[in-house]
Amino acid sequence: MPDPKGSHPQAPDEQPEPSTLPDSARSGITRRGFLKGAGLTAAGTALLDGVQAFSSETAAPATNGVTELGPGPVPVRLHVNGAEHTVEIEPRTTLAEALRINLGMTGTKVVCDRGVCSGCTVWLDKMPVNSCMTLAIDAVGHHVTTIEGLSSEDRMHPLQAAFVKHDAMQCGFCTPGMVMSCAALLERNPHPSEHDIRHAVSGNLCRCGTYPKIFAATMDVAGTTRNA
Amino acid sequence: MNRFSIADCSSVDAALSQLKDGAVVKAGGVDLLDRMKDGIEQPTRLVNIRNISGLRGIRETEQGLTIGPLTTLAEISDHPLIQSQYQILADASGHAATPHIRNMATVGGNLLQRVQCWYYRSSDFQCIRKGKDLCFAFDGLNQYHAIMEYATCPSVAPSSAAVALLGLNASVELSSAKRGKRNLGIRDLYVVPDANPTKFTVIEPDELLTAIVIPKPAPGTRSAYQKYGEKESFDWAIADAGVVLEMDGDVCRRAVITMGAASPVVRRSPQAEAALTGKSINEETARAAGKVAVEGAQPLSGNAYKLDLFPVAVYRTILLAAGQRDRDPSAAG
Amino acid sequence: MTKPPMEDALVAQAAAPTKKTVQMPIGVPGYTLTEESRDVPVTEPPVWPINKDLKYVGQSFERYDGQAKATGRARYTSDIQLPGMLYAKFVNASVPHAKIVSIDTSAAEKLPGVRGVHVIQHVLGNAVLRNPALDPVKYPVVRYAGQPVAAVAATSPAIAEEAAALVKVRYDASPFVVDLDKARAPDSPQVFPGPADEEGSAGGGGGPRNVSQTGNIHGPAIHRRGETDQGFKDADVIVEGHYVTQVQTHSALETHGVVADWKPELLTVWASTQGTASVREELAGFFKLPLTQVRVITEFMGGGFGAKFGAGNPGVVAAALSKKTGVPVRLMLDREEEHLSVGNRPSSDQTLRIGAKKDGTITAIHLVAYGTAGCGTGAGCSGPAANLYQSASLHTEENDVFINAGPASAMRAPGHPQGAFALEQTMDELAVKLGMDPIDLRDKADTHPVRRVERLVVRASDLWKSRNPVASADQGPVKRGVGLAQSVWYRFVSMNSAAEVRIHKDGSLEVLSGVQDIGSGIKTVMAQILAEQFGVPPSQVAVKIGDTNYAEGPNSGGSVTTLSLTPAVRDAAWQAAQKLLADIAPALGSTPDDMVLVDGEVRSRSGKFEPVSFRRAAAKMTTSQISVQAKRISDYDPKKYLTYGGVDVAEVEVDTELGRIHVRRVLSVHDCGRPMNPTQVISQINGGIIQGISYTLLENRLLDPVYGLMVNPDLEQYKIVGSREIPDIDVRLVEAYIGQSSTDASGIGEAAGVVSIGAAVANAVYNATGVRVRRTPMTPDVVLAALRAPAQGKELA
Amino acid sequence: MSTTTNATQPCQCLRTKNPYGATPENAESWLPGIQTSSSYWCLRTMSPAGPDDHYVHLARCVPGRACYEEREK
Repeated sequence: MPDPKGSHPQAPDEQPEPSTLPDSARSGITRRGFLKGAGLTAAGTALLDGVQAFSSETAAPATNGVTELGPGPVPVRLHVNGAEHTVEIEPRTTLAEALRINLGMTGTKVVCDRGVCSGCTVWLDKMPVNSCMTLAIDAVGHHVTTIEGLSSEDRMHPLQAAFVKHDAMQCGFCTPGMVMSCAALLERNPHPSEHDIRHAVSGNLCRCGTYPKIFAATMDVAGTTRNA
Repeated sequence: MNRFSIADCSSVDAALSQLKDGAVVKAGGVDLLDRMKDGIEQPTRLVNIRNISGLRGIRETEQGLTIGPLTTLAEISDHPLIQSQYQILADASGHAATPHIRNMATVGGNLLQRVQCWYYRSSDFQCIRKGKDLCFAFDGLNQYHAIMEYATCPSVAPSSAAVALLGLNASVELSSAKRGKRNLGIRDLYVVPDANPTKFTVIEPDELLTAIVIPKPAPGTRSAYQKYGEKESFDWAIADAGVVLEMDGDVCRRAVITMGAASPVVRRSPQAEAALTGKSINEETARAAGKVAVEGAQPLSGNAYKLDLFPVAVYRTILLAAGQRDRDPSAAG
Repeated sequence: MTKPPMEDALVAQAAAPTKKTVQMPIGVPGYTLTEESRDVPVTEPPVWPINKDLKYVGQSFERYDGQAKATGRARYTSDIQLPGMLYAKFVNASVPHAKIVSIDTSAAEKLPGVRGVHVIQHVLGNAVLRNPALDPVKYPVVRYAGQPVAAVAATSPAIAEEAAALVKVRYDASPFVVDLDKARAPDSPQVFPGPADEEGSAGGGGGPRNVSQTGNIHGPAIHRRGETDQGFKDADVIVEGHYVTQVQTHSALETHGVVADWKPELLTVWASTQGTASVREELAGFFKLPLTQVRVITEFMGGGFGAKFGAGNPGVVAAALSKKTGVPVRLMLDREEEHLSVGNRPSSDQTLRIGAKKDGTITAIHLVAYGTAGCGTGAGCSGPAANLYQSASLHTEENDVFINAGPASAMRAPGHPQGAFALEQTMDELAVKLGMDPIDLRDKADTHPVRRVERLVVRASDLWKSRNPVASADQGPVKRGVGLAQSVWYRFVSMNSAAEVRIHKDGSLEVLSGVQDIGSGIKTVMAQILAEQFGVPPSQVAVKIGDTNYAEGPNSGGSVTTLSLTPAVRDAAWQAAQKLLADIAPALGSTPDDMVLVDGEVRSRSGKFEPVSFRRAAAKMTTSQISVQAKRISDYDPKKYLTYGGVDVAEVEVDTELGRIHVRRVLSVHDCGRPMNPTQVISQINGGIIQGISYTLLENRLLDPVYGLMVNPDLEQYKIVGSREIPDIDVRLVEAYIGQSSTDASGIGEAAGVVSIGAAVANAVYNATGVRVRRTPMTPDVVLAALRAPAQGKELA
Repeated sequence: MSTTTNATQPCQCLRTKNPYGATPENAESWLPGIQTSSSYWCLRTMSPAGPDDHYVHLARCVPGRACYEEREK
């Protein structure tokens, strides 16, 4: 949960300095990067590592079992792509907003903002969820994986490579959400059928019509043939 | 979304202590955030129960199943026991909303979600369910609205879990700090808009949904749920049906037929049930039951087509439950 | 330094342009390939052979920015964050028709975090109001719910949203109309009041036609070709039908919007646009700035489909707010605004009559069409009727009907999906009446040489062969059917298409243009062209586009981009290569005409020097950079090959109990001239098919009839197909050479299935059920109503 | 092709999707688009209503309209 003791005492409107971040995150982050929203790379962490169900990093709640937050900004620790980040956010901030605005990780797209297009798909632990309908504070204590965390600086996730190989994109705006949805499917089912893939992305909207190639790319990684 | 403070609770007692002064419970938050983003609800204080571990999980008991209200739809639909013995619930949970929403949305939230009527969901329309005196659907666009039991408001019951749980004769446990616990059947959880349009459920402001209890099905029970939309990829139901059949060999000893998108509150169809009771299940009897399921229905200006759809949804789901037909590939969800 | 001989030659040519005669491949390889001669400027590069003889062009190279898109690194306008940037939000009209009495922004301005407010004021200038009752007018008349009236800029999106809600607008409401039929009635409320205009004169050509206005109707715009009266007299069979299509919204995933950074010396705008040049031109025009003082950047954009041209209200309001506040301002529309205020595909209500002789010769086509583009124009839909079967006599009347709804904007093949839905179903019906095979009928009626080949491909396909010519042949409630329809689009060329090619001394290559990649993949194609010219892999070419600092690129609409820009790119590359060879020839002891660039090497034809790698050759340049800019020249033979198109076949399953249609398979046979990158072309055609199916089966902008507000301005109740509705799509590209430019490419965005798939699906539904569905979207209520209608009989389909 | 070229210059504030394009027949001139299926807007108002509050269209934004502005030659 959000850290009520405020171990990262930034002023509410101040961006966290790189020094407040763990070493593993530093290489990918500069203050300029934050401000320009340049996007954070995975900072060399392997994001397909084992992901725990619930992190023990949750702050201890107050003794009566209630932790009071907000309505003003509160410091919150988010575990994103293998690195810890502290952000100052209001409780109403969605995970998508925290990622995109506070952390400058703009790979996650917001399209419908109502949980019906899955453009904003990220993983909470390894489960794909809509970050537009998740409050950032509800991501505390979980491992958040974003599209930026799926690849490292020099190596794409096999599915990302397959998306490129099969031209499974046009304008590219739905692509991060599609990749996160299909990659999550492969995590829990390494050999999906096309039927499985269609169902796994049945909440993801693409307006350019890249679906056939998304199916093909995912099937390619799954190592199964179209009619399997 | 408006600004709000949040009381993050780690236990039921903690949550109950916070249910005061207009505070609103947030579990998965999907429907609540939706309403807040649409500006039709602006609570200034949320009680976050999402992290109360005791409210999550599926437990088999002597009497049947107890499901924590924070159990997600995905967890329910993936559960082996539910898949084998409570197929109707696995179907309903597994075909609600989108795959990602099913990972986030809780079964409690699904039961308690508000209607999807586009007038209700728009802050531009101050309708009878928001305490005003107009319903816009009667003279407006109503193709997705109710065909029965809608004198005051023709919005339809949105919860597919409710269609399944009503079929399974489930009950819910409500807890209050002051008044303790009470148990209600699924049908009694909901307030019919004719009785009170602004109250969607009987849950009082100081109450929390703390358990869902499902009795063990009688031996020989088979069940299924199917939902039809305009789309196959995620869509709200334009017609749906839940079917529970207690079979005695080939003969149906008892049938429960439930429907969601026909009326403002989830309903059983006594006519359809009667049509099956004591009969063997085949296409003819299933179609006969489907036909009577819309008896007495009165469509609005834009939804007469539902009179055709519901009988089909009902007969096909009966056959699906009876194992005489595959799941319809064009069913939604 | 003495000038190298080639440069002399180029200078001489520029002074006195001359033509050369070249032989070009013409027709479809494997079917009709031949050669024709063309007189072309002598500066044009050598004629390319057909694709199979090229190394890079015509091959499916990986999308240039595929990795950036797959990894989330691609930065779109909505991702731009600048230091101190404010977030702006529109205040939109909540009523469909009104005069604004007052706008009170004081409460919004007081909200902490709010830095600027902009109210959209009426611009009167020299104008005299047509309706004096509106005088004095401080604010524009509200003509649709959702029309922007003001905007606020604040330090966070949440504050901007709160502030927008605090702006109080008082309206003097006017009667309104949101229904096409009601708007046509004489007593309807008027969307644009004032005196009616003079009667229109028939016929086209020679100037803006004087189309009349009566009430809410702008029209008819009449177009005639030959004598339809005689044509119908000559006909053995006449079929007539009434067709209705709905309003569709573009629903691009990235909404409209900009980030504007107004500095005294330069206005920089990141825009989600299909035309960097159009945004610059409009901002400069609106703010009366020289073009040099406006820079527009579109590195990535999340879809447009025709709606994203010009600065629009988001552009000018964000720029005004940035000017006012002194800091950058981001103004991205929300999903609701995207549905309401930035365009849509107009509806149509068409009565179409076709006459034909027994042998299938079409004698006459008569179309009367009404449609609404909201409070704008553009609902015409006669394109297919006028251009698919050109030997028939023709009479079309098109009428725009104003209603109080957001204005239309161009949407993927404007007018054509609507028109083809009626025309190609009527042709199908005609085939039934004549007892002809639908392909035989079109072979008789359609003379287009490439569609003729496309029909051969269809005829030979398993899908078409699987079609049962007897309609409604299947027993049981789920019936299968197969149907086809044809499409047409036009060869528009944007002459404002230029590119610069740079060769650097380190051997690296760069191509630059202001053009934007809207997802069609022009970046990749540009790299392929340089690769073909210089003999290096496309991955070694740097492509820099989407910035008005570069040579002006075409606005990407109407399928103009590839066919307009690629010749400029090729010409620039060719000329740069000639400059390079001329520059390094002395160092290699050779002459330019002895030298060739191939397989990453510079070689001597006569063996004057050993092959040298491109990199080492470039190192011999006498300057650090060679740069050539070229612009599009006119088509080589602009009188020829004005249209192109395709044939689409759909296989459907109709669940006759539920009224649900599922499209199982699609065969899509299309012409885009020389396919530059077949994989990317196929992606676009997949997209056209899928968007067309979505339009045909689901999408519908729904306006409440009593209050005039859209009830489904989201992506939940505004229904777009998803993964489970996607058919198996088999795309066959028909390589068609027409000898028009140095690349001989055509476009594909519009012709790509979106025009014809609706009618193909409808014809397949007829083949399945024996019933015609003449209305979109074909939702269960519509399909069931058609199935319940008095029996139409089971005929040969 | 059902495009129409124009003899009289429309107002310089009239805009449509492709005012900067050209057809093969008329390569260098201002292209009004396919008139009946083109949506028009006014540069001054960024809307389909001109400054005089009447709709903008190739057939309307012609000399004689009060807000007409001649295109610079």
